[in-house]
Amino acid sequence: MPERIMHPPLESKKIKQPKAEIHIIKDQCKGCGFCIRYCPKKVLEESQEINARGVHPPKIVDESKCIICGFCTAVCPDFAIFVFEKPCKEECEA
Amino acid sequence: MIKKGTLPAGAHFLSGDIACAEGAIAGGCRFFAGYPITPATEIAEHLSQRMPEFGGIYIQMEDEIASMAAVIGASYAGLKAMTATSGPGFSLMQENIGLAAMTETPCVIVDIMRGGPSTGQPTLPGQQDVMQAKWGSHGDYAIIALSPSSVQEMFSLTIEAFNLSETYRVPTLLMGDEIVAHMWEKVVIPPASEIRIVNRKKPKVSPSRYSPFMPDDDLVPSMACFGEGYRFHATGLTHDEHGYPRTQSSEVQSRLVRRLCEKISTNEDKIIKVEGVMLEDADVAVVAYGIVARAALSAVKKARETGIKAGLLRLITLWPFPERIVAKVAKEAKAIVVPEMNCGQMVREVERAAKTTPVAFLSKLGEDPHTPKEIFELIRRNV
Amino acid sequence: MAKKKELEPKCEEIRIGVYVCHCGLNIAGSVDCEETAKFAATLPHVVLARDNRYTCSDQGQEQIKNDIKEQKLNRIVVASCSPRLHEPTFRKACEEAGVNKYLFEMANIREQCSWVHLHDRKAATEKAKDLVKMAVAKAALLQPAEEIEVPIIRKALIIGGGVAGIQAALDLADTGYKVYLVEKEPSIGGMMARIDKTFPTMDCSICILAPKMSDVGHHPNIELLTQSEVTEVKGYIGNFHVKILKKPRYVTKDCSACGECTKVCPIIAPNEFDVGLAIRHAIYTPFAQAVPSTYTIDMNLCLNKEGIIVCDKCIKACERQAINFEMKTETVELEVGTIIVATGADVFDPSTLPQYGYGKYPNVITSLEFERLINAGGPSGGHLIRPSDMQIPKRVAFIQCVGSRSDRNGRLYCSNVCCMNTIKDSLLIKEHWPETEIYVFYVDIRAYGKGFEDLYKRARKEGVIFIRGLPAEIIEDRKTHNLWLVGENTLLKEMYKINTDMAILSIGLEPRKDSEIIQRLLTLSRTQDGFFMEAHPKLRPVDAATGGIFFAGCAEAPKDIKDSVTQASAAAARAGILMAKGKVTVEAITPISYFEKCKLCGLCTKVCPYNAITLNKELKRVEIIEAACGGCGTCAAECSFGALTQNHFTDEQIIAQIDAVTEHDADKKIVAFCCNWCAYAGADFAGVSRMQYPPNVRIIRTMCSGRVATKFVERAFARGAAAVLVAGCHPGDCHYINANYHTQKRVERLWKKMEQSGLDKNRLQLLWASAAEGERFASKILEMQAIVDKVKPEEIGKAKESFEKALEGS
Amino acid sequence: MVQEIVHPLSKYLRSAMIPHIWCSGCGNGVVLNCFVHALDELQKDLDKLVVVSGIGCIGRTAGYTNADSFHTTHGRAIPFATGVKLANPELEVVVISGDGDLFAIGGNHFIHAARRNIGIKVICANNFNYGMTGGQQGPTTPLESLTTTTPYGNIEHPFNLVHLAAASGATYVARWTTLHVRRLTQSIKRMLEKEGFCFIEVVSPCPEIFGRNNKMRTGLEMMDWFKRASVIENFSDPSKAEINSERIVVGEFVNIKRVSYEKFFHEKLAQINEKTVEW
Repeated sequence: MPERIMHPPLESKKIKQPKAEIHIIKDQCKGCGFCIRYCPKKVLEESQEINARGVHPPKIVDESKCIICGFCTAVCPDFAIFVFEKPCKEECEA
Repeated sequence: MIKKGTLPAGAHFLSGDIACAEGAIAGGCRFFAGYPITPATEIAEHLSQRMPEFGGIYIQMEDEIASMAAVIGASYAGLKAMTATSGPGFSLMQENIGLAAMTETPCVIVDIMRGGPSTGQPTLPGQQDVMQAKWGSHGDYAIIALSPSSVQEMFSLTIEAFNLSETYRVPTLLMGDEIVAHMWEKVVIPPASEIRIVNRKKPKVSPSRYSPFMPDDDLVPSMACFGEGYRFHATGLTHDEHGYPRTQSSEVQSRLVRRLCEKISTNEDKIIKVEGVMLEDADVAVVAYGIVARAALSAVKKARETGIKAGLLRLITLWPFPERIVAKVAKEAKAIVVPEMNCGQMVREVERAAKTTPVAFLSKLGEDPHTPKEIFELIRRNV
Repeated sequence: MAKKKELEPKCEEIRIGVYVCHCGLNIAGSVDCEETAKFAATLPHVVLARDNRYTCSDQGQEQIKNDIKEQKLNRIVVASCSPRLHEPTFRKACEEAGVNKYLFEMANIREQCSWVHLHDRKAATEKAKDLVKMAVAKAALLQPAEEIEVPIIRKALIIGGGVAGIQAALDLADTGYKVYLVEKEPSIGGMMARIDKTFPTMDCSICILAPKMSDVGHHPNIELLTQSEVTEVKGYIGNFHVKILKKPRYVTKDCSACGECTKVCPIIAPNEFDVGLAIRHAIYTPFAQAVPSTYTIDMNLCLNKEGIIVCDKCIKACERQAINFEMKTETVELEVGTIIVATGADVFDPSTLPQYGYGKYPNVITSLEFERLINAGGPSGGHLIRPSDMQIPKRVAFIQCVGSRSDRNGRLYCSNVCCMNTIKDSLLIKEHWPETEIYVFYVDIRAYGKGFEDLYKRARKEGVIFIRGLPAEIIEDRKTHNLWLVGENTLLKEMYKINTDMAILSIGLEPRKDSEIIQRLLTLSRTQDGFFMEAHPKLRPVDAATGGIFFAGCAEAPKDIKDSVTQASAAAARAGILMAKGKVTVEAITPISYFEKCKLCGLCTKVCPYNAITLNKELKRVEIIEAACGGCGTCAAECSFGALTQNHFTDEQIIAQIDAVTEHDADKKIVAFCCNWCAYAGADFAGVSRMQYPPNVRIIRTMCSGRVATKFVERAFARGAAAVLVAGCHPGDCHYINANYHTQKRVERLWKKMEQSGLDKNRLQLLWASAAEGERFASKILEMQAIVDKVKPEEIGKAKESFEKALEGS
Repeated sequence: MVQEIVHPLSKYLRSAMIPHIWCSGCGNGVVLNCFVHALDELQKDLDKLVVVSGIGCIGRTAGYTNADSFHTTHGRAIPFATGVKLANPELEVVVISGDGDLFAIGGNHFIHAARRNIGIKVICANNFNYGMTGGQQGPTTPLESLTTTTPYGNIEHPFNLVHLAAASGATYVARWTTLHVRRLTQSIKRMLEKEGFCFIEVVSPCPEIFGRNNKMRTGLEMMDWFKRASVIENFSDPSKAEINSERIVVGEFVNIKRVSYEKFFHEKLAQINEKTVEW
């Protein structure tokens, strides 16, 4: 449709996306960086700390940006990261 | 109409290969994987017809390597499995025979010996693989090897081979030769009820507490099969009792390899079978196995007629070598005579066991096996 | 294609009959028709000249027929209105009397003479004589011709799936023709699907549209191509080859529209269908009644845009396994006989008018946003709430003509639907919330249609307050977000300052931004306001100038639903007529080749816009595909060896016209070459609008300005013409794709030449004027008159010398 | 907090053996991950699953999956699996191994298992070289690639594995890269639902060995190559499914119905029982 959109959606305040709960098993990470590179929302970045295997595991930049697509879980060769959906309150319905 | 089911009890006229195949069925074998090769082919042919009648599997693989691998797989899946071959194929199987030994896989390998080395003499008999049977695969391990000298034994020892392999979780070899394999003669099949069948011992613990390679007192671990819910791992790598690879641990390596050998040596008495004829007062003892033992027997009888105190020790179990028995015979006899269809293989073991007692060796290659006369001459010369 | 009959050239004596029409007083009012007729009688080959009141009337036509029989006439010239109007009429008459229609010629002494020189009877009459003389001169050289027939593919393409496209598609499909309906959006339905109620009957818009939409979806004769755009159109009437780019939906037909995928899709975006007042997901269907109902994935939003499936929530949610990210954009190629353009209109963007604060103040919305708010299926479930606090407003203002009827604030024209739409909207509010105060600020209320006035009256009765005079500005109260509307009530001649909770801008309609693309693809023309131009505003209102193409709905001009549907059915009927005929005749204005003169330079093959000419190296000749030929004549103009000329517009004929013009007083005259579709039509339009301009111009009609060979211009100068005008369609609007680029090249070449030979190049003018730009044409003539007045005799002489070569061969 | 919650897939893995031995950036872990994802999505009964592998890095997979598993000698995974499948057709038998193991030393077994249409499922992680032994040239090494045994560039033409599988009679053939985790998982699910011999090739990064020798030092660089070069062409002609620096043709190439060896065999058994009588 051609017309320009000037008003925010009416429900915009009501819209609640499910909240993510990202778990990183730091010492299992080998630092390949797949999860960081391919996260569609750029939720992760390389941390400064050095883990038991001598690499920089990822750290969470902004958990609220995560949309729980689960790609990090799926692409991690080391089963070192996984995401849950936070059990959410009744009103959080997108 | 094809007849099915086990052969009825009583006398049958069979060839060695067919008797072996029937023995396998009677012994509970339900999986055969092989590859055509003279002079063992008839075993495969016969089983390709008979196995399905018992719901068993016959499959011809792309080569002997695959055949041996499939046999191990089938055994882990819970079936009694066997393959049959001859020299060249036996060589190809060695790597996986090693795997079977390492993973303690119950299975039977029939090697119908022919003239070697390499392609050699496919249609003539030989006894040139007996050392390969013991040492064929790399590394230290133990197997059991039996040597039939009649069609009857091709039947009975095949059953025996399965029983042993199931008892000790070890690959067991039936070292026949071209003659016993192709020879037709009378075989008496006992009633099924009288045939002794041994099955591998099953774990008594729950899957969570099960360790696939944790030995019992007899040094043999109980064996779960795939699909029974034990979810265990097995590998050709050096592994601990859980079956997990331990490639860096010398302790695990020596513990494992020693046990693999000792589970056979410590059970020798239960395993080893020989036949002694007129040994009590024998001055000259003939030690022979396979088809040669039959010529040796008539030679011994002829010697006795001529007044020579001769006796015969027929080795039914080649491996583990009946060392103590041979030693005992050697102690009482003045001389030992060993005829073999090779350049001298088992004779080395005999010499080792005979210690001071002189051992005479008669080698025969190609053509027909030793005649009674030839062996008699040897006995006479060694009185 | 029907074989062209060989016609042996008529070598018998040429007998021309001339008829000068009075057209009541339309012509006779400022042209002495009798004198003109008398003059005509003196011209060579003219055996008979009459003047009569209405030559186009039945008597007029009968007269011609009888004369043909009795006087053995074999050429007919009628001096009356524009050939664009009545040429077909007279041609028919000639045929009926046994004279080949290509032996007929017209002199346009109404649109291009009497109407534009209303107050100079003498000059007008002189001009009329000249025009007749030109026509007679050409007529003497006319040759009979047979038109070839081209079969018509009995399939139609409809561009645009709004209510107009839907109606046209259903009509044609029900008639039994195969229809391809192409729609840009994921669903058909267009603007009507977004409106709540329709005026004046107050039907629920989607309720009456949805059944038609699903009919389209299920019709065996309709192939629906959504998310698709036309990218290429080749060919000609009856035989169009169309390429369509079909974007992938990423959801297969197995989709049951259960909506599970949408629930799990993590991406949220404003739903364009609701003008962003509601949200949608990356995988979505724009609205509940969408056709096709198959969902679609917006790849610009989807996380998997880079070809790697990052998020597979929808795939997992889809029981039917209908989601397929491997779908690719495909090009669909179609062969169709007719095309209906139903591309609709855009709405005006009021954020360009700062005084109303749209986009700045939350409670200023557009009438389109209002439709979504008041719609039960809309984002607020049919509750009119103001965005700032979601409260139901107590006082609502409608502001009319936002973007319409003002050159300063948008468009000059009236958008036609806004008045009634506002009246309808005000009544909807009253229906739900009778207490609401409603103000309508207007310029004029236009309630011209059936049942419109009643609705207007009802609104007034319901207490809607109509105030004449638009607010000068809207001021927002920062705290309450209420709005102050300030302006002058032009009826009471007093200022007003009214406080409301909400203001609704009644936005106008404007041409779609992508109109230019469609225009280029189909070689259409557009009126000044940017909507597509019909072939004739009265008599061919749904035909495009290009054969086989028709208009429906707002693409042609702003209209309401009723008019759109009416026009759609009309367009369908027009297309149906063509396809029912099954064949179309191609005007015999194709090129003829004189092989003996051809030097095989291949220039003609390069300039032909239709690739209708090919060079056959073996046979050492050019070959002409007449069915593909558009008839612009550019090839003939480009051929410098005279090996090519154009039927019915031969070099001889045009030169005869030039010579006729320049025989007397050449040094006072402007010889104008005008293309049939734009410049000549523009000149007609000037006449229709009675624009007055100097009478010294003589127009020679060619189908395309591309036909105007340099030698024509040179000859005009060589014969002492004061000035020459070459006029055609605007670049890009050429009726023959791009033929007029060659016009420009030629004129530029001539200018150079004139400069080199020290001539004033201003004496040769080039004009781009559309059929709607009569004004532009008139003022150009005025401008050139000044040049004509200034040009000195010696300059004329100089031109004669430097171009005398052009006189050879006559 | 974090450590207490266990990975949702941990029940499919032998916790005692994780973390695995594979290098950082190696694709084997991704293959294992996709495999167990597929098991999870299908809710496969682990008691009826047998995972078999041969020798090579990926050969460790058998040990990492929490099912019956066997780690055979080099190249012999398929014949071993054949024995298992025929002995107990109830079992789901999956072979997960490498390109060298399956197609060099084990090549003969592969084509024959496919020809017989034994109902085993084969996943091959193709890393273009022999990783575990230090990066020697193998049956899939691209022309001109550098390996420790092709220091001047490989002059042997590589196998096109999907073409080979299709030509040998596999009923399901697909190729994906370790970046196509969703499609790969989907493919594994399809494969596990099918009858007969199935094959999936997974183009997998080996940054430490193959990558190091070919200017792709990290897993990310190799994954970027996959992303750049991959084109999905489902059911296109597998003989044209090339793999080179510009183009990696991936997709499902074959998905046909063909009666499996074991099914055929049991049909035969029924006939035999009719034709024969007891002694």
